Amino acid sequence: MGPHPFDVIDSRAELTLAWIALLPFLGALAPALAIRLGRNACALATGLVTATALALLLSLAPQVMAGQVVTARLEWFPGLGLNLNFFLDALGLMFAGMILGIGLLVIIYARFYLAKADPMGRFFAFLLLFQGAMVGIVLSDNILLLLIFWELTSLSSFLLIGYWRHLPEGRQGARMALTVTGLGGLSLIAGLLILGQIAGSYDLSVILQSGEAIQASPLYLPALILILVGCFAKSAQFPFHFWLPHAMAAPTPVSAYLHSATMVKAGIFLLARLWPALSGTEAWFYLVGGVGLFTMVFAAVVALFKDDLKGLLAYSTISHLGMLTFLFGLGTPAAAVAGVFHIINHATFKAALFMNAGIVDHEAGTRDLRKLGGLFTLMPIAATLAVLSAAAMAGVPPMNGFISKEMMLMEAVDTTAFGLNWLVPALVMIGVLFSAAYAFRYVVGVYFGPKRESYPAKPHDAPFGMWAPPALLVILAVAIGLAPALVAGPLVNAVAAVVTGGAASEKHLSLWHGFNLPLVMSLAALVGGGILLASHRQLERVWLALGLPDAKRMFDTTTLALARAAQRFTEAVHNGSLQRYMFVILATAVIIALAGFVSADYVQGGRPTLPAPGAAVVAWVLLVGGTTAVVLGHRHRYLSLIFISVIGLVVSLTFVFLSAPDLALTQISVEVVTILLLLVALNLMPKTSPVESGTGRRLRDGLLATLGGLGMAGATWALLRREGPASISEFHWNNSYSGGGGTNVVNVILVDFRGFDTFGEIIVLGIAALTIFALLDTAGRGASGRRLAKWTPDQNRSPERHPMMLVVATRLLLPLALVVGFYIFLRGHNEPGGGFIAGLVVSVALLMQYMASGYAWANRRLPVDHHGLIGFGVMAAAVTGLAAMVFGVPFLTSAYEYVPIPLIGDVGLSSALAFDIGVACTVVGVVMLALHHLSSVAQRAEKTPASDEPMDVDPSRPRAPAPAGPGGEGA
Amino acid sequence: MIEIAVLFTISCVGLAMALNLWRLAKGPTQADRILALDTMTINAIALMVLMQIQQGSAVYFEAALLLAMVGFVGTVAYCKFLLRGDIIE
Amino acid sequence: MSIEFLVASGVGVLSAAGIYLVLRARTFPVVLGLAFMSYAINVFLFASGRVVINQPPIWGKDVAAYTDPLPQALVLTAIVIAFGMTALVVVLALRTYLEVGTDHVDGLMDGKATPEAPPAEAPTIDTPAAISGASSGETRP
Amino acid sequence: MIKKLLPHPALTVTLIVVWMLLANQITLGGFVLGVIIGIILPILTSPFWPDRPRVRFGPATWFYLALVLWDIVTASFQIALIVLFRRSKDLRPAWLVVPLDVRSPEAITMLAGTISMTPGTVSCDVSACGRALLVHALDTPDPEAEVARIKRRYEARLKRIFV
Amino acid sequence: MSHWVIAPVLLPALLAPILLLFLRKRLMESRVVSIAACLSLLGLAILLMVQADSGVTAAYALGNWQAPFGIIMVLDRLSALMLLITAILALAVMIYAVVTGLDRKGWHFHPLFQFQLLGLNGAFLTGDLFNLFVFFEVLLIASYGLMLHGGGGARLKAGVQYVVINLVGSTLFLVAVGLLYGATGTLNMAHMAQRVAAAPVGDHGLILAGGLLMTAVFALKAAVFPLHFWLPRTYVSTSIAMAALFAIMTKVGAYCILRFTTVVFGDGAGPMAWAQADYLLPAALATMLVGFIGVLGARNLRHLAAFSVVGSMGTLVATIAVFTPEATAAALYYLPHSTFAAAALFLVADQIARRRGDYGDALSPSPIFTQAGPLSVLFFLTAIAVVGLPPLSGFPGKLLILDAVRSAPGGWWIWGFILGTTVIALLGFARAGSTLFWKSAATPGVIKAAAPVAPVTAAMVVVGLLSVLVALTVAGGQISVYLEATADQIYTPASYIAGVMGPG
Amino acid sequence: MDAGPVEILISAILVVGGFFALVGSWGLARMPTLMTRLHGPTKVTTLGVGSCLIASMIYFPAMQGTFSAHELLITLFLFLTAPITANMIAKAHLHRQKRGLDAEPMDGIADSLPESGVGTGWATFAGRLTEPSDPPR
Ligand code: NA
Ligand code: NA
Repeated sequence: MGPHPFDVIDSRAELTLAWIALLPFLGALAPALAIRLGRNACALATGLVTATALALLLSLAPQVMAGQVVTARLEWFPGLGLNLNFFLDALGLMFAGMILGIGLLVIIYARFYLAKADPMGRFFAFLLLFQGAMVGIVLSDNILLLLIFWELTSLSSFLLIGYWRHLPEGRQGARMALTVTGLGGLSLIAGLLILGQIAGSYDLSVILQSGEAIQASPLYLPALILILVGCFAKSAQFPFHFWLPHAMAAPTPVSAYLHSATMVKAGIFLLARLWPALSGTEAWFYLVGGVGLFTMVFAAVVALFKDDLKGLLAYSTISHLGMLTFLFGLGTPAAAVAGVFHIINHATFKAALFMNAGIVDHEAGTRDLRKLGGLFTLMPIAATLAVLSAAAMAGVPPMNGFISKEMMLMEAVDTTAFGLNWLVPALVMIGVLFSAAYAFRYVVGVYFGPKRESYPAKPHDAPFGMWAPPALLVILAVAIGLAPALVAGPLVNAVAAVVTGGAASEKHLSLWHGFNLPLVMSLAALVGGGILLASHRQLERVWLALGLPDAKRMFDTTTLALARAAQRFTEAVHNGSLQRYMFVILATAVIIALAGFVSADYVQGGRPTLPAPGAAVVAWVLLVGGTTAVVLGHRHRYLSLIFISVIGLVVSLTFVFLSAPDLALTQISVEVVTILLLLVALNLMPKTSPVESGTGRRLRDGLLATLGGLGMAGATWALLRREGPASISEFHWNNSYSGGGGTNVVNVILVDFRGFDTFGEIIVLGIAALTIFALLDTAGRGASGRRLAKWTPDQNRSPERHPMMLVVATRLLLPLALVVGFYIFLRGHNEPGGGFIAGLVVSVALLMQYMASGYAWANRRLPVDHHGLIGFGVMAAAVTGLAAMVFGVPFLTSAYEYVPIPLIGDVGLSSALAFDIGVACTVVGVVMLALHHLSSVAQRAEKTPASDEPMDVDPSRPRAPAPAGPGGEGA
Repeated sequence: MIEIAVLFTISCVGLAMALNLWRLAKGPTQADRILALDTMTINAIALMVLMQIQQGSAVYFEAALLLAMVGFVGTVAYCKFLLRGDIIE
Repeated sequence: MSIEFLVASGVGVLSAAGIYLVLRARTFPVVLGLAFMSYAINVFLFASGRVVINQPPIWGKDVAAYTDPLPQALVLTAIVIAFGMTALVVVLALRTYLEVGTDHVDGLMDGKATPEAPPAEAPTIDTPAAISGASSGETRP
Repeated sequence: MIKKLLPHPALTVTLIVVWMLLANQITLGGFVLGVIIGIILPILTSPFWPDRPRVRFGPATWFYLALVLWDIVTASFQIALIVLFRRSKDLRPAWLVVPLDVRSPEAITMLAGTISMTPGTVSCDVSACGRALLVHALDTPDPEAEVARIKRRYEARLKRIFV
Repeated sequence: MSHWVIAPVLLPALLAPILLLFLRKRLMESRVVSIAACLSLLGLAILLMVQADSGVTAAYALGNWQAPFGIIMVLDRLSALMLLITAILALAVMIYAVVTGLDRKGWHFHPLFQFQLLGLNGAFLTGDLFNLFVFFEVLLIASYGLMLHGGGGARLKAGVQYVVINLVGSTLFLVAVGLLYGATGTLNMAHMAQRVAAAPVGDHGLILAGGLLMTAVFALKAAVFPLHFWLPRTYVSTSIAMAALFAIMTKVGAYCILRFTTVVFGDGAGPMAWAQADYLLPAALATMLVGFIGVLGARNLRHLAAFSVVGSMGTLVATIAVFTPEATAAALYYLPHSTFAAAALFLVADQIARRRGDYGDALSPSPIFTQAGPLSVLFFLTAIAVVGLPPLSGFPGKLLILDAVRSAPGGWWIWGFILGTTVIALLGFARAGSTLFWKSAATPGVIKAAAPVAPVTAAMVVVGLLSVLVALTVAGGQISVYLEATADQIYTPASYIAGVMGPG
Repeated sequence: MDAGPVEILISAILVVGGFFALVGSWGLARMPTLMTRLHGPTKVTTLGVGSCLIASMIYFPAMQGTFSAHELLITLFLFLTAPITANMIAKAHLHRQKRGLDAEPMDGIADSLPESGVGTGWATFAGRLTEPSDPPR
């Protein structure tokens, strides 16, 4: 037998199984759609879905009961080992049957329970989603798949608990349930993944066969603990139990379904499912058995003091889940059988009791025991059902609860823990005592005693639809009690065989086991329970005096504290301070780079140094001096700009000195345009910066700056002192003329070898211009517009806008500068120069006009659409590149030819030239657009009409009376 | 001989630039600073030309030419800022 | 003193100034800091091709030695991009100043008040809470 | 037609010369390109230079330029001497007001430029009506004489160039 | 050489100027062209994906200059995958922007959007480190424009921070490039790998400093702690639809970390191999924590979404930082998932905020708003996806990661952090959802000043994104096969190097 | 080392140029007021640079055999712009002194600046002429 011990029986069974798993999910749409046809149709559709699934399940029952396993497999994530593998064995059959069967009853019940105002379609859709998830859990043969369904039950139960959105208890309960079960789910994920790792497969069928390997693994204990946390959280075991009572804010059908019969049993199911692989160790015994036992006793005690019917039932459920956990924790096959049997029993009587509580709530208008009592005569049917199901819960013979309790006691008395043979039986005794007591309290408190004068509502028996489902369950409980071997025997035995991996021998279930210690204990519990109930009032006083911590408040306090802490932490860390962010980022960069440097070997290179001439030292002094001046005087912004120019100058000189003429040209021309931009912006901004950083911060920043500066200096030094491997630029040098048609290798690299960079670079410029435009175009509106309207110059100004001598000079300079620009453009391919610099030179030439003669005057004479220029530039570059593709060579492949033109001679025409035109156009467009819009913002601030005259003083001009000097204050 | 002359001149210009820096830092008026910067730019042009003579290579003229042009524009802009605030109006 | 030392220390000084200035609280010095970083990085990138004197990257049949042209091309691209970015950031700083009325990098008035910082109150765990936080341009008319 | 094609003939010539200087070599091709530039650029830039003054290119012009060049050289020596050897407190700086007879902005600019480049004087401002020039003299014992010298030596000659 | 490789860059490069030149003032035409462009990019991405699935690394030599001398665009499974993710997201966001009229809120939305795509696609395709810088700048500057689109004080303030931080990032990028070029003499990543492998030991210090700094820059884009600071305020302050588009921006960083490290600092790098992992893993774990704590402490939906992006980046980068094929395959599954989930979350948040009028997206109860029901479903599904719960792709995504990293060094840490932060995220989302939808149902009053919104189409975009997640889940097996092949290709850098540099 | 006449010429021009450049900046550094400082750079420095350019213009054809005329252009440019620069700086200075900003009383701008004597103030303080002082020609 391969890794999968279960053979596929037949394809029809496989298909049926797949349909069972799928149907509730697909069916979830049915109520959502059918609600348009009315509430009955909605319920009917839902019921039909569930009934169909149940029928399909039952059709497979005979095979399964015969010991066969039905499987269905579909690959999903084969690489991960997450596949849609389903299998149906007796355990699955029992649970699936319970889920679908009780589901059907709950649907019927809910049809009558839900009020007209409640959106029923949503309710049933959620319910079916839940049902599907639950069925998925019990049918999964893949633990990853199981995890998916597991989490889905948490999610769908979240929706169901919070179904009544207007109730704060519902919201809180839902969130609490989701949090706790979600937490457990994640723990389970970890545990199951580890389990899969140990077993080498995520398929349950494989895992179940690897029990020995699993228990021998060092990872067994962590896996076990993680899995148990998942199971305990889901099955409301201490200390994760507290969510369950608060989940009772859900509509009662949900409580009956999820919180007694099905979802809370998922943890128990998994304990049972993994029993063969995990149980039998000491850790298992103490962890599972211990937690189960404690939960059972503790919850039973609490249940007695709950006045809310559903609260009482919730703690009772916790207690019974504890009992189940305890049974599986004992690790003996007999205990496992008892556990399996009690699962069925508990489902029958507890679901019935929840429905009963719902009926009481529905009809009497309250679930508070202190306001109830004496309803027996008013609601005889409900009372009868309650008496019977409570009897089962208390373990009164001949109800089914009695039998499973006997079996449990039988196992308990044989159990020794911590070397003490009385400890477990004694604790169990307390548990059953209180179980009996709260069961009695439920019945007596609601139905017996004196009739009250008034109830919140006028109680009478519920409609048939509401009492029939619990009645059916009660009948089942009675039938099992009377003829356990007949009604439940085969199923229990089959399931037990699966759970114990065949270790459990066929066990004959019977009501009467003879007169023995467990029977004595059981009877004593019933009597004691009666006594406890009788002395309830006194006990309650003691209980209240104990003042046990309120789990809800603890949870709320914790989550609120967590959320507050999260908020405080987040806002303390992300305080919005760029200075902090920048410091952290820069410090990280410096540290990371240094860490990289010191963590690998470094050998100082042997490249000889070049002696520095005096002029270089002077330049260095200028650089350091200028930099120091800016750093020290950065608060005075205008001065800083002047000093920045010194640095730009030195950098340009450096490039000249170090044989980089193109860089020098670019640096020089970019510098001035940048300064112009900064000056235009500075006009509208504060001229000084206030002192804001304390000495500490300045010291800190200075330290980082020093460290970063040293790092950069060190890196530069290290690079300059080594030869390094041959650069790829050798190729560029050798092929510049022959392959790129130019002798200025830098330019050929720019427009040819790495023309794509340049293409991207002009796009960056273009986008910058677009963004600048978008920013400035709206500057006249809103807060900014108001601020501009109120703006007054913050410095004294001369009234003269356009000095005559300047205007005259720039008129002469314009054509000269344009010639220079054209020249620089043309020679770029062979000598220093090129499109970018040419574009800047032309821009500067034009800007001179703008500065001298005024923005409006100059702009009228240069009606160029800057957007168009940018768009054209980018397009021209792109089209040049594309042209190559027409000839089947890659984008941007260049071509050049020396074309003889009459009179002019051989002219080198290169496609790179066309590309460079694109570059130049973009540059001009960008610079002009940016300054154009910046200056128009300034004009808006000035609020004076633009001057029509290019110069203020012009003695040759026929003078017309003109308005007073703009915005100026005459001397 | 030319080498020595060039070296001498470079030293003179370098010294001149250092003096410019001194004036730039000292001020006291803004106009002084602009003037110092402008002078420094012109000295830088001289330095570039001298470097070319020293290196015997004529590829740096455009840099000098451009520096002359933008130096002027920059100085005008700085002055205009003092005069009007708005340099392009 | 070697040229290498001058270049390396120059890069260091420029970088340090850049780092110090971008850590200031007003947009204008931050822009200056970015400019310094740009200078530093341009020289540094250029230096990654080593430094040579009087060997311009102009190809000629008889020219054997040259300055590494590739870093120069990279620096050119970097200068151009930095230019576009500087223009943008200057305009953005101005525009923000006009809109917000302060040129503090965090948009703080006088470096003190926190017009945008959320009020210090508990998060909403089923307790009513004030509306806080920024709102997008579209949702507010 | 000619005027349209050659709005600024002097400029055209200048541009051709500048182009040739830039191109660094005298070739026919370069010259043709220079001519093309010299024709196209003035047309393109003519909107930026309206009301162009008429300039007479004659011996007077050339003489004036030579004179100025000579003055610049001598001025530089004068200033150098002052800078090097005159104590600050012995300086006799003065403000001069030069009343102007020339009217065209170009001529005034030319005059002001000349004044700035020549011994001991820097032109600082014009009057709002453009009829007087404010000049600063570094060291002058007799401001009146200095003004007269300026008017005689430069303005008178300029008046003949700008007609 | 197939020209298709360059098409994802060229198409937006041509359309953007056309939109700018001819359609600047024509909204309808712009929209048609833009959406058509997004559709074409989607088609192209699929075509390239099919092409890449042959397993051959295709190189496109721009300007016909062969590697390493010219710039090379490289198409392999990984880059094709990134192109596809970008195209899908772009289409969704573009449609959303059009139906909500976001493109009318300011200038140049459509050209900027195309430029943004150009930058993204270029970054995913290029095989050259400096060209990557250029494309980074393109995508960043376009993102500045888009981030600021629509204006407003808060956006501008946040914009200043975003721009300044990224400018510093760009500077650091160049420092790293300079170090690497200076030490290896090349810019082509494949060639650099060869040079690094052959580098003398004495060069290692510089190479590693450059390599780590480079990675730090990528980590800055990927919003890895402590370099993530720029993200929350940026995403909170921009228009929500743009925040949705920016879900891909962080992935660029993650992609670059993966690409750069595996090619240049892979096994061939000798003692320097995988040095990145030592720093990335703890940083990524901290990122997860900071991100999801932010989710829990969020005051409004956008904070929630922004911090969930940070958290998911932590998850993603932690997985990448394991640097094994299995883990990378898992990361590559989680990558599109987290991208689309985050985008969907932002878009849902937008629709909720619009309908809540003055209440905006604050996580405080408001009176019930229109379409709260359908929106609650969308929110619930999106939350499930982001938190990583079944049945959407986040769950298998996390399972894949947990399964893949377990045997790696530090794997248990990743386990702990992923599981732990999932709880935190779960708490945060449960809180948010119940406040927005359940509590609002119980709050009296009426909403004032609700912004107009196209209900059906806008919601359909979210539905579309969720369908992609469903498809990721349903077809997870087949997708995983592609991703495993992708991871194998990534961890066979020899194939990349041979594809770029030619055989031998 | 024998030096030909051309070399001597070049060297001499260079030395003169260096001298002027230094003196110009020295003047800038030592003169007492801005107006007096303005003279050095405007004339002397410009001439110093001009000398270097001329030296270069002789050097390249004579020593390197390459013709270079750019120097002439640069010189032209400098001579064209220097007076304008001086004018603008002077105007800025006048303006600021008259307004009492970074006051330097030795220049006498605040109190003893002469009137233009033609009926209008200086342009820096008066701006555009508001009224015609004589009928248009
Ligand atoms: Na060039
Ligand atoms: Na090419």
